[in-house]
Amino acid sequence: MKRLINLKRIEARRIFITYAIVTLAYIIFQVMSSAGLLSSSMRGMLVPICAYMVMAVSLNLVVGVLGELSLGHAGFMSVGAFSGVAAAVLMQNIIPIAALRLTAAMLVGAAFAALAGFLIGIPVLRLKGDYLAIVTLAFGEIIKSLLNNFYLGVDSGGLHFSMLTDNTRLLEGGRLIIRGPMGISGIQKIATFPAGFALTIIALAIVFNLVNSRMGRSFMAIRDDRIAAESVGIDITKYKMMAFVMSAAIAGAAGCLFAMNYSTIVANKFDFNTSILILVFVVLGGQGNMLGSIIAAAALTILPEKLRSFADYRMLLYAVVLIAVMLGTNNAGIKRFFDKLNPFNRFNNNNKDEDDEAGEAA
Amino acid sequence: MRKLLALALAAMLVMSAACAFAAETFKIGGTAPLTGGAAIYGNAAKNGAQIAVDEINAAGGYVKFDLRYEDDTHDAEKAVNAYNALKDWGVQVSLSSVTSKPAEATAAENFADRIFGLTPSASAAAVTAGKDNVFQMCFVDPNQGSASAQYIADKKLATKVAVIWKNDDVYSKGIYDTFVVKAKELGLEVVSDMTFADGNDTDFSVQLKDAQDKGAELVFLPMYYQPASLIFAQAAAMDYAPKWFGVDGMDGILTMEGFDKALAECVMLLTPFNADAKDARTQNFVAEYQKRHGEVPNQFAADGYDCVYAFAQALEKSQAKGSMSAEEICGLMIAQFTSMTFDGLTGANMTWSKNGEVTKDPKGMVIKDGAYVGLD
Amino acid sequence: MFSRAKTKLVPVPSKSMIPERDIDKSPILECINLGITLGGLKAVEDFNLTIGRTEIAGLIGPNGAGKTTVFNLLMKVYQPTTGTILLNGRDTHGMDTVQVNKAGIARTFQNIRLFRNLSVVDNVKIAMNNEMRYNMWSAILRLPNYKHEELAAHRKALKLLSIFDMQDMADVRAGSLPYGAQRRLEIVRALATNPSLLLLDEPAAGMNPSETVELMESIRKIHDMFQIAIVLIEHDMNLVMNVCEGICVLNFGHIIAKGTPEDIQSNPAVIEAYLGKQKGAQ
Amino acid sequence: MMTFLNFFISGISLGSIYAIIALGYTMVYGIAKMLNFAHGDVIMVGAYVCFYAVSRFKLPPLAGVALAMIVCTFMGIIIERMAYKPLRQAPSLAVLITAIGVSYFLQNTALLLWTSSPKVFPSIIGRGAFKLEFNNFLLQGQLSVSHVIVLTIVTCIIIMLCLTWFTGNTKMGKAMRACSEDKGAAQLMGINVNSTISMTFAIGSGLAAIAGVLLCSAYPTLMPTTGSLPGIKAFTAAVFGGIGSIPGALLGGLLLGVIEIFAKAYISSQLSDAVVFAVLIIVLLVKPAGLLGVQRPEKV
Repeated sequence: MKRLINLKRIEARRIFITYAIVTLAYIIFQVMSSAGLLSSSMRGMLVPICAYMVMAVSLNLVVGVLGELSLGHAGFMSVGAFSGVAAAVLMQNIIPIAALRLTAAMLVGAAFAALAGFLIGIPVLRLKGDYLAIVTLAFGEIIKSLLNNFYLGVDSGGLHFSMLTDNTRLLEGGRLIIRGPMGISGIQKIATFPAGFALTIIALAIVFNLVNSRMGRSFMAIRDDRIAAESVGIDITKYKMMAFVMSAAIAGAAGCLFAMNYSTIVANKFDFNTSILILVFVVLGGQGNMLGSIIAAAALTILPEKLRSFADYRMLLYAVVLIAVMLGTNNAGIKRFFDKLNPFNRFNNNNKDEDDEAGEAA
Repeated sequence: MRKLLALALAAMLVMSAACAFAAETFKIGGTAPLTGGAAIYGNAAKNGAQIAVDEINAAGGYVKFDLRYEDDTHDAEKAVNAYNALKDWGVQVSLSSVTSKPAEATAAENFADRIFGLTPSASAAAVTAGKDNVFQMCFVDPNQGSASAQYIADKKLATKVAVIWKNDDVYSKGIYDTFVVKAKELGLEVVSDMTFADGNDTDFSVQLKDAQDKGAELVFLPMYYQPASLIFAQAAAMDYAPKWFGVDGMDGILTMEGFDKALAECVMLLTPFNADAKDARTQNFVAEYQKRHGEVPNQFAADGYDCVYAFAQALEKSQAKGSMSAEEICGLMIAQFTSMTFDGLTGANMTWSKNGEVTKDPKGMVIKDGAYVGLD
Repeated sequence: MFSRAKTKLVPVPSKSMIPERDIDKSPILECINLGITLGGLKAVEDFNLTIGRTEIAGLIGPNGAGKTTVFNLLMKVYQPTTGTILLNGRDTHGMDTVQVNKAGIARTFQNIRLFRNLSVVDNVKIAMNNEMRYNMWSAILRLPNYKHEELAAHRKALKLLSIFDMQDMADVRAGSLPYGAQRRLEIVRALATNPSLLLLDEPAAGMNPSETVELMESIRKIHDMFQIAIVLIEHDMNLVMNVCEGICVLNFGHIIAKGTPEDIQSNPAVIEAYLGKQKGAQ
Repeated sequence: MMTFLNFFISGISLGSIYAIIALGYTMVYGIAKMLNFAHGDVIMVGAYVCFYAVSRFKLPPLAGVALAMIVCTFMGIIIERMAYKPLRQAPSLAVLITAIGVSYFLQNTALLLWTSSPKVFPSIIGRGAFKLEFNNFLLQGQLSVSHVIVLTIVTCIIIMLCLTWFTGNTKMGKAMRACSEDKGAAQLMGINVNSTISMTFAIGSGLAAIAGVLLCSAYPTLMPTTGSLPGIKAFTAAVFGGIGSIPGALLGGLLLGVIEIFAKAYISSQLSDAVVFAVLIIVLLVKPAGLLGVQRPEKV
C-alpha cells in the first residue's frame, strides 16, 4: 500500500496557508502602495484582481466543489454589478460614508445575484454535465440581452423601470441610472483595495466554512458520485441549489466591487468571454483548490499587462502561455514533480487512477 | 588641463544638443482596441496619429512627440489598465481612448489625474460630460443624430424613415436616441425601428423586410460600416432600394477589400472626412497611409492625425515645455482648446466648447460611382 | 414523515438468529408483483418477496438474472413499471431514492461507489447528513450548534468505523484505500443512514477467501448489533449458504426458487439455471 | 402569409449556416467527447485562405475551396497533435480551456497576418437567387431563395449523408463510433484510438473550411473574429439537436435559424437572442439530450 494521505491535517494546513498568503499579499501591496512603490498600472489593477479572485473562488464552489460546469458565471457578476451600483446611487444621500455604502451595495448586489441564481437554478439544476453547461451559457446570454434593454431611473416619485425602450418618464431632476446598452455612467468610484481584500477573505471564509460542513460534504458527495449520494439520502437538487445560489451571491458581490472601480459599466462586459476567463482561473488553479484559483486569477490578470512591451504579439503570447500552462500542468512528469512539492492535492482528480492502482494492488 | 578640456567638450555637446534639439518633446499616448473585434478602429486611429507624429518630428518645429498607443481591446477595464501603463511611462498629453465606453472610463481617470485628454473618435456624450479637461475631435453622438434628422428633413429626402441600429452599442444607441427625438420634432415618421446585436449581426432580412413593408423611403443606419456592408448586400438581394443614410462610422465602407462599390451607390452619410478630397493635405495623408498600410485611411485615422496636430498647435501656442508635468500642461491645454481654432483633415475652423465638444461642419456626402461626392 | 424510532441503532446483543422470532411482527419489506421493462425487455417480472424484520436473505442467480435491477427497484433508481413495494407496511409508490433511504433502506454497490476524493470519515458523515440539523448560516458563521453537532457526528462516525476496525484510517482518502477496505467502508456508510433494511450488492466480490470469512463475520455482527434485515446479492455460495437464513433465486428476471439454503442446494431448477440442463441427470 | 414564408426562408438560410458549422462541432464532440471551441476560428482561417486564393491569387473558386480544405485539414491535425493529444488523459475541463487557448491563438495570428480590416468575401457562388412568383388565393407575391442558400442546404445534406454513411459503413467510421462509445474497450479491440481521434479532427477541420466558405458567401464580411460568434451559436444548435447526433446538428441548426428570425420578426428584434436561448433551455428541459440525442441511462 502506497502512502495514505492524511487529509484532515492537510486540509487544515491548506486553509491556514490560504488565509495567510492572501493576508500577507494584502499587507505587502498595501504598504507598497502607500509608500508609493507601486506603479499606477499595478495600483489600478488591485481592485479588479480582488474582484476576479472572488469570482474564481465563487465559481470554484460550483465547478470544483459541486462538480458542475457553469459557462455563464459572468451573468451573476453582471446582475450584482448593475443592482449594486444602482443601489449605491440610490443610497448616495442616505449613507454618506463611502465604505458603508459600498458594503450595502455589495450586499444588495449579492442578494440580487442570489435571486437570479435561484431562479436560474430551478431549471438548470435538473440537467447534467455538458447540457447543464450549455444552459448556463444560455442564461448568461439572456441576462446580458435583458440588461442591454433595461432602463432604470429614479426621481422624486420613486423608482421607475422599463424594458426595450426608455419609458421611465422621469420627472424634473430625476436620474436615469441604467440606460440600456449604454449601461451605467458616472459611477462614483468607491471600491478600494481594503474593501477588495475584505471581500476576498469573506468569500474564502464562506466557502471554506461551507465546504467543511455537512453542506460542503454533500456538495462533494454529489461531485464524486451522484448516485451514491442519493442512496445515502442526500437531496441532490437542494444541495446543488444551495451551492449555486451561494456561488451566485458571492459573484454578485464581486461584480459590484468590480463595477464600483470604474466610472462606467455595460452589460456587454459580462459576456461569454468573461465567463470563460473566470473558468480559466478555476481550471488553472485546480478544481476545488481555492488558493490555486486565487493565484491563477491574480497571475492571469497581471500577465497581459506585463506583456504590453510585446505590443502586437501580446494577446498571441497570452494564448501561447495559456496553452503551454494547460499542457504543462497536465503533463504526467511535470505533474508528479509538482505533486511532490505540493501536498495539497486533495481534489486533484488526475492522480485518482494512480491511487486506484495502488488500491487494487494492495 | 584634462578636466578643462572635458568641461569644454561637455559644454559643446550640450550646446550642440540644444541647437539640434531645440524642440520640446512631449510624451503623447492613448488607448485603443488594437486587438479583438474593434481592432479596425483602434489601429486606424493609431496609424493616423503615428503619421502625424512622424511628420511633425521630421519637420523639426517647436514641438516633438513621443507617441505610444496601448491596447484596450475595446473594454473599459483594460482601457484603465492601458491608461495606467501610459501613466507609468510618463504620458504628458493624452489621446484618451478611441472607442466610447473605454474612453468614458479613462476620461474619469484623466479628470482625476489632471492629464489633458483629446479623444479622436469616442463620441458618446458621457465621455466629456462633467470633465473640464477631456475634449473630443469627433462629433458627439447626440449632435450627429439630430444633425442627421435635420439634414433629412431640410433636404426633404423622405418623410417615412426606418432605423436599423445596434442594440448593444453605445455609439449606435447614442445617435439613435437623438435621431428619433429630432425626427419626430421635424415631422419625419419613423415607421420601422429595428435592432441587431453582437450575436446576430449577420442576417438583416427581418429588419429590411420590416422597413420595406412599412414603406420606408429612407433607411437610417447609425452603425459602423461592417454590418452596413451586409445590409446593402442583403437589401440588393431582395430588390429593396431605399435611400440609405449613414453616419461617420459608415466611412470606410468603400475601402473594404473586395467590397462591391455598386452596392453602396447613392448612400448618403454625414462624415467629417473624405479620403477622396482634392486638397493637398488630405491627398498627402492618404498617400502616406496607403504606402505604410496598404489601405485607404478611414475617418478614425484622420481623427487620430488631427488630434496630434491639434496638440502640436496648442502646445506651441501656449509655449509649453517638455519638462512640465502633465498637470501644468493640462491647465495650458484647457485654456488653448477653449480659445483656439484648428484646421484639420476632418474640418476647418474647428472650435471647442468649455465642455469639450467640438464644433465643425459635418460634410454631407453621397457615394457616386464608387467615390464620395459632397452633398449640399 | 417516515420517522422511525431513533433508538434503532442501539446495539441489542443477541446470539439467536431465528427467523421465526419475526413471525408476530409485520415484515420490513414486501414486494408484490414487482416488474420493470427496460428498453423493451422485461428485466424483472412478477417479483414477489417478503423479508422479515431481522432476516438475512440472499438473492442469487446467474449473471444478468436481474438481481441488481431488483436492488435498483427497491432503491427507486428505476421506477417499477408494475407492482408494489411495501416498506414497513407503507407503499413506496412515488418516492425517490432519497425518500426511500430516509424511509429506511440503504445499499452498497456492485461497482464500488465511494466518494473517492473525500476522507473515510467524511464518507460516513455524509451518510449522517439527514440526522444533523444545523443550517447553512450556522456552518458559515461556525455557531455553537455547528460545532456541537459536528463533534457528535464525528464520534459516531468513528464508532461505526470501529465495527470494521477502520477508525485508524478515518482521515485517509477513500479512493486510496485497498479494495477490501473500500467495500467495508461502503457498508459502514450505508449503516450510517440508520437503515432498517440493508442491501449488499456482491459484498465479497474481489475478496480473497480469508477476507470473505471476515466479511461473513462482520455481516453477522452488524445483524446482531443493529437488529436489521439484510438482503445480499452474492456469487460466493459459501458465503450465501453460511450467512443467509432464506434465499431467493432469480433467472431471466423471474424467481425460480425460494427457500432455506438446504432447499435451494437441492432444487433442480436452480441447478439447471446454474449448470444448464444436464443429459442423463435425474 | 408571403411575409411569413419569406421569413421562413431567411430562417432556413441562417439556419443552414449554423447547421454546417454545427456538423463539425457534433462530429468532434461525438467522437472525441470534447467541446472544440476553436472550431469557429478554424472556419475563419478557412474563409481567409479561400479569400486570398480567389481574390489575390485569382485561383478558380473550386481550387480556392480545395486549398482551404487542405490547409484547414492540416491545421486541424497539427492543432490536435500539439494541443489536444497530450491531454488525452487529462480532465475534460483542461481540454476545454486549451481549446479556448487555441481559439485565442488563431484569432490573434489572423489579426497579425491579415490585419483587422474587414474583407469582403468574393461572390464565388454568385449573388443570384431563385425567384418564385406566386399568384393564387393563398399566396401572393414573390419568394426569393438565393443560390448560396440552396447550395448550403444541399451541401449540408450531402455532408450529413456522407458522415452518416462514413461512420456507419467504413472501417475508420466504425472505429470512430467504437471510440465514441468506449475508448478503453476500443483500444482493447485493437483500434488505434489516437489516430482515430486525429482523423476525426482532420475531417472536422476540413468541414470547417467548407463551412467558412459558405458562411462568408452568405454573409460576406471577413474579420479575424468572424468565426467566434457564429461558432457559439452553432454550438448551441448542435446541443439543441442533440450533440453527437449528425442529423441532430442539421435539424438543430435549421431550427435555431428559423427561431432566431421569427423571434426578430414577431417578438422583438432587441430580445431575439434572449428568445433563442430561452427556447434552447425549454427544449433541453423537455428533452434533456436535445431533440435527436439519445439519453443513455446511467449504469448503477
